[in-house]
Amino acid sequence: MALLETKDLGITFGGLRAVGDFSIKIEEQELMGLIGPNGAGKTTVFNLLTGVYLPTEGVINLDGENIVGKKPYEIVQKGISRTFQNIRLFKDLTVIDNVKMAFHHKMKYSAVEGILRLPSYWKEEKEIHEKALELLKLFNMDQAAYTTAKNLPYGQQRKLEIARALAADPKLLLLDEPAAGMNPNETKELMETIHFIRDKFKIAILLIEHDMSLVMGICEKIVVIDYGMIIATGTPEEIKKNKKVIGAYLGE
Amino acid sequence: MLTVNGINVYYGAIHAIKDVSFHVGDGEIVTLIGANGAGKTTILHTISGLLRTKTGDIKFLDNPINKVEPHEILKMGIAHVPEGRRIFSQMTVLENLQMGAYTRTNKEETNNMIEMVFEKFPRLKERVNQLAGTMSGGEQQMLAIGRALMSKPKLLLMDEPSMGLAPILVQEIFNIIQEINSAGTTILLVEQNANMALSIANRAYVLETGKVVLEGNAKELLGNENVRKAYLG
Amino acid sequence: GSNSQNSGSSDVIKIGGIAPLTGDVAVYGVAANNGAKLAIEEINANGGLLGKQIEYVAYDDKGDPTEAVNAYKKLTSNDKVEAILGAVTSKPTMTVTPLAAKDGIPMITPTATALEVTSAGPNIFRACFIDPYQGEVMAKFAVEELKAAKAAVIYNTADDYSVGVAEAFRDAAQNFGAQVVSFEGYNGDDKDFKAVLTNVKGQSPDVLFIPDYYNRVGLIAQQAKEVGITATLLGADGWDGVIGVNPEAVEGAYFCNHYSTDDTAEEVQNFLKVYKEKYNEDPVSFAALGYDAMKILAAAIEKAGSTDKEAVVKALAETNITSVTGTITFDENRNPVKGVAIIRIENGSNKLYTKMSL
Amino acid sequence: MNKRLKSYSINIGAIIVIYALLTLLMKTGIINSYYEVIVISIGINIILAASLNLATGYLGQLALGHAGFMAVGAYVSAICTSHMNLPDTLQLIVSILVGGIVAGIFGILVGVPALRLKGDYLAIITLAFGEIIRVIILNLKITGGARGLKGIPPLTGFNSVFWITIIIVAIIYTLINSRHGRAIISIREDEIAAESVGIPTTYYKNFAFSLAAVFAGIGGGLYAHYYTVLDPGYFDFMRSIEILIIVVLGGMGSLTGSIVAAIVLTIIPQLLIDFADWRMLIYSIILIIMMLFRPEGLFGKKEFSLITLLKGKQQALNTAPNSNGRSE
Amino acid sequence: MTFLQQLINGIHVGSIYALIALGYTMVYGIIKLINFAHGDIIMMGAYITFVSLIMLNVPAWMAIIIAILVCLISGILIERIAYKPLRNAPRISALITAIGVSLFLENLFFKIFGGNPRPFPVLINTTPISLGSLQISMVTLITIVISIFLMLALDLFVKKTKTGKAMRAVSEDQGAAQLMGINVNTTISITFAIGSTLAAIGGILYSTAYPQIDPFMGMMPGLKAFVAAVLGGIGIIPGAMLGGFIMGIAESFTKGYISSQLADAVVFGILILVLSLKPSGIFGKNVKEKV
Ligand SMILES: Nc1ncnc2c1ncn2[C@@H]1O[C@H](COP(=O)(O)OP(=O)(O)OP(=O)(O)O)[C@@H](O)[C@H]1O
Ligand SMILES: Nc1ncnc2c1ncn2[C@@H]1O[C@H](COP(=O)(O)OP(=O)(O)OP(=O)(O)O)[C@@H](O)[C@H]1O
Ligand SMILES: [Mg+2]
Ligand SMILES: [Mg+2]
Repeated sequence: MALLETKDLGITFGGLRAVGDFSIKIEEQELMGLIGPNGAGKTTVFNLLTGVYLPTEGVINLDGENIVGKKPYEIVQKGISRTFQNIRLFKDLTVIDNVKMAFHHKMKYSAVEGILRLPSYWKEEKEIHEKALELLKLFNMDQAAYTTAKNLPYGQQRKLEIARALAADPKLLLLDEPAAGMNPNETKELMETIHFIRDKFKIAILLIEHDMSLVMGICEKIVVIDYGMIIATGTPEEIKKNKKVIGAYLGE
Repeated sequence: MLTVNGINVYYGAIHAIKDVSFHVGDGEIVTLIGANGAGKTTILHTISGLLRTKTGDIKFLDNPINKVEPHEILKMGIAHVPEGRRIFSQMTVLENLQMGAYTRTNKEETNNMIEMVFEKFPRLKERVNQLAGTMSGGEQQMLAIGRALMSKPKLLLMDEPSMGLAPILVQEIFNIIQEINSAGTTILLVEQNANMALSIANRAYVLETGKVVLEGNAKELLGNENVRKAYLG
Repeated sequence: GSNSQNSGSSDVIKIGGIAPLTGDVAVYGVAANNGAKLAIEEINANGGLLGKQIEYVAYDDKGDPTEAVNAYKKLTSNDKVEAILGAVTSKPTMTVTPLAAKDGIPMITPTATALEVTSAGPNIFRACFIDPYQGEVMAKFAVEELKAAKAAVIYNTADDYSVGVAEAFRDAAQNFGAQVVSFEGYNGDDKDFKAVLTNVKGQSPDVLFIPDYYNRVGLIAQQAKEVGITATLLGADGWDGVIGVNPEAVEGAYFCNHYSTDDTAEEVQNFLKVYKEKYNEDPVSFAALGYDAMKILAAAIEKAGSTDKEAVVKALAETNITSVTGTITFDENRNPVKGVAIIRIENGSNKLYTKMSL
Repeated sequence: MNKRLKSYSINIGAIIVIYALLTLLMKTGIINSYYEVIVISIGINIILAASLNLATGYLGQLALGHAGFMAVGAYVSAICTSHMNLPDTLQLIVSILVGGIVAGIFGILVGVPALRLKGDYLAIITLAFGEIIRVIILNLKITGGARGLKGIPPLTGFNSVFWITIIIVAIIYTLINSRHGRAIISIREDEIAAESVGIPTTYYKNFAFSLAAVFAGIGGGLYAHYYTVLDPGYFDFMRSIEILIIVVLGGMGSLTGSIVAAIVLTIIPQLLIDFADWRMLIYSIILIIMMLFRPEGLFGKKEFSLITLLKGKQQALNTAPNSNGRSE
Repeated sequence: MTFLQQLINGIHVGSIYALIALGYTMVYGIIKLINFAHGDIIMMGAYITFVSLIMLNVPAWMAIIIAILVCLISGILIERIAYKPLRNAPRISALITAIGVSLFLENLFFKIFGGNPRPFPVLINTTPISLGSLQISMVTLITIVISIFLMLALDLFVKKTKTGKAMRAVSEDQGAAQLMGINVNTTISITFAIGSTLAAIGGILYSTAYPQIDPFMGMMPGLKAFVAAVLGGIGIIPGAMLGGFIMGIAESFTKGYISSQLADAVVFGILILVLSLKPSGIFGKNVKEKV
């Protein structure tokens, strides 16, 4: 069974059918790309998968369970986490606190235990503190653990957002234009990081990106949409040659 | 046309721009490249008056502008496509374009400009009455550029216009930039996509942590080994 | 108070005041305070009390019970006053009375009319009538003098003074044989009473009783005219001052008061004159009561011959003086026994119509 | 472990020293009964401000109806006392707890519809609820209507106010520095991002909001049993504003800020009392000037910490949601 | 008949709320500040008219113009002194200074004129027009007509004129607005000027209807008008108008048919109901943030 399967997923805004007949399958540990022209509906797909928008049609099965209608936080707890096209960090909190937020649903101690500072509080807090530092280390950000998030350079903010999404312990990670605003060198570094994450955490990744060097460089499979509809699916090699994709998206 | 001479800019205690000098000649495309946080956006904001210099001066057409209010600077002929687009999300596409022509009094001319923008970006014409905030990232970027063109600037500042655009559009945006330029508008371009930027620019400045570290002919820099390593991948 | 000094010397007698000097009931507090200050000036000018000058320290309570406690404690702990004059409105007064009862300090409120005010302890007195008394007197007046068969009452639900007087009037009017056709409340911070008045008009009463303070009464009377009410308007002591606000609207109305300005008694005329000279405005009943309360207190201290608490309280209980609001003695509940003046508003001024008691 | 112990002992030590000092000063009469009233008002204001800070500073929801919850707590606890007859201290504790719980129930009733709204809409709907609560109190028999309640036994004293204030502030502090507090703060920072990392935002919004109502109710209970008279007019919109001013002036999201601001703003009007009718004019000018000079409040989002102060570090100010003691 | 009478009463109060709400909405629209001092501008308008008429003995039209000018200038000054320095501060700080300004104005007038209410001179002949047993006063008619006229004018102004559009642009993004060549300071000043003018007119009409003025008179109508603005959808001009009328009529009917004490509760209850069903008010656009 595929990790995630959508069937005829769609949403209409007013009269505009932003996404329609959207059916894909993502296998465990798969690295898939979602590309398409601006306004094609890529971010909208992410918003549907994470429960931000309620689809007007279709099903989303995660591990065989339909998650349509679930709240965003419930979907995170079920194993899909994401980053945003426009970075949404907790800007005024420290880097490490940003990461700790995402451990929330994995922790157990109750409000009363927290207030009374029972051993369970100390134990779990210590654990997640170490875990958060470890995670930051993977991204080479442990030095900046106590900097306020908004003071980070843009590229680091993107990385922090990925780290935070990972901390939620997903099975499927959705990345919305992770390389936007990065120069080619930084993009290269990011590619390595994404690969590394997939292998280390053994998770599937679905990413949206307009930087073809990144998409073609790391995705095993690519889905192309235009006007909300899938126009092509295939390996990077196939997509590169697809006439429709070239006409609508890649250009000459 | 624009001369920036030894400016220093601070965010509170943070010294973001250190003694930066450069100039942009009439009819040129000049590009600023540099890593994240190098200070490119800060420089553009300073030119258009949203930020103030501590020391140094900026001259536009031989008039000092570093003490002039931003709205006056626009009237002098500098338009700005800001980073992150900053379109008016509660207004429609059309209203956004009209705002771009705020200082203009001639209605007909405004309408002509709007037609011209629609020609360049047909997607905007399709969505003329959509609230700008609900448009996709790329659509918003087109709107931001279109809006800046509405004031018919002499100098156009562009902050990462290709960010988040589909490859086919990136190509197109760069074509449009060249078009705008050959129609007589001088352009100061900030880009992460250094390859593209250098290939259409006349000259370029490389910025590192608030300082100009390299400058020269764009084509030469494109061939420069250090630049290749650091910015072109 | 603006006139407090940090002298612990014993050549002055310190008297404390609590009154709303700021906030939305400041009008009443300032008037009462002015009256008290005027009395003190007179006493001091005539050689003071027991050969000493009176020093008056007044603090603002904003009409807020919490602030009244602060003021009380400051007066008793920091300023160590010998007696207290205040507070002005009922609720702050009742917050302070249990404390005063415990301390046994002589206390007289010029204007707090709520029934329970003086029940806190034998050292608490007041210079004004109590709410029920006024309501009953006006009911008697309406039925017996004006021969009213149908009475309507509207009152301010947010103000216990208004509620208390209104309820007493309603009950008494029924006892005297009138029919109360309408008994409706309105909100304290309203400016528009037309809705209520429109309903009252529908009942075509002979008299409309409005026990509230003059500033609101001005508005209500105006709007009563606008909706076409022709009933005779009646009011209570809170009305004193209404002719300064909206004389036309209340022309021909009656209200009860502690005194009448056309009383020819020397005390009254002198008070009117001096007050006007000093404050450049006509005194309202709050000012008169503030003045009288101070006079009562001073007389008691004089009589006691010292500022000893118990002696002063005892002297207060035996009060018998004649001042602006009449000849005052206290009953066993330490409420004043004095006549009520019924005032009629004629040609924009207050005319003594009759004197009444139950 | 050692560090933890040390920090606890320093804080507890400081509290005991303050308590002993205040008690001593009262016994010797240096703090006379006037100053004692001020100390008690400060305590009650701290409770109200700290609880509002939970809703407004930490949760980030501007609430303008806090006085409504205080009123519920005050009336309910006063009525409770009049229907029971326990030993004084126990009676007080039971009454204010009942008051607090009922206020908390009102918090949920108000929170469920109100917290679906954002920003100023939330502010205005809480204002509306606050006013409705007041109108209801004004129209009930059991609350005495416009006449209010009188003769409530004076059970509140310095000891009860002191210790309850300490307990409430400590609860809020430890809560904020736990995963639940982080969840509350995440909502302030970015609600959408909070949901996207798995935080049930609706639950935490209601949780924080009704807990704030519980504490406000307890504050109200203490108030009722100190002043012994309740006046519905007291719990109006301006009272909510007064509490909000304390929170903002102290710094939204700073408990120590709320404490300091409660002290300052309780004392200033008392100092101004000698200026009679100039008093409010001066107060308003002070308020404007303070905000113009410190728009983020006295403490911003920082906490003042004794430990760092004692260690003589330069930064005695410690970022709040950070349980592990380091700061930027 | 009572019904119609109550309705007319409601529309009268409602149109005053609406007029005041317009000013609130405009100021809120542009700097997202609940301008608590707005209610006190009403009071100022009334007092200045009073002073000009009684103490300076000028004719009524001149008194009104003086009042409007004084309020307009005060509005601009208040923004410059108390709000402008806080433009980049947390919004709630500006809210607190607004409260400070409100307290300041109230107590300033208290200090100058005392707390005693003053009779407001008759500006409009108050003999009511009778239609059967129905009474409509001139004041009511004039108030309604002026309010509706001003609302329409204002709506056109904001929608059609450049300055109006500039206001909307400034309200969204001051930086971007500057890049369009908009003078942000001027635009904000114009907004305050308009808002204060409306408040001054509102104050005069209010005092004509309830001819008694005191330093705290602005608080209640200010609060109610703000609620009206929110009810209709804050920032939206016809919304403020509709909200004002709904509040006025609801108030009048509750007082007339249920109970005066409950009028506030009903009004606020309607607000809660509307916001529960439509979180951004009746005319409010329910814009979800796009992520
Ligand atoms: N809430 C909404 N209301 C109305 N239209 C919307 C809404 N959200 C998205 N849209 C429209 O749906 C279409 C798809 O938007 P989406 O953001 O998914 O594009 P995208 O593929 O992510 O584009 P880009 O690459 O530019 O980010 C766009 O035309 C957009 O205007
Ligand atoms: N509002 C601000 N407050 C404080 N520091 C800032 C602010 N904005 C930018 N900075 C800092 O100033 C420096 C220059 O930032 P700037 O945004 O100009 O860089 P940039 O070259 O445009 O980067 P990017 O490629 O990420 O857009 C950075 O170190 C940044 O952290
Ligand atoms: Mg997108
Ligand atoms: Mg930049």
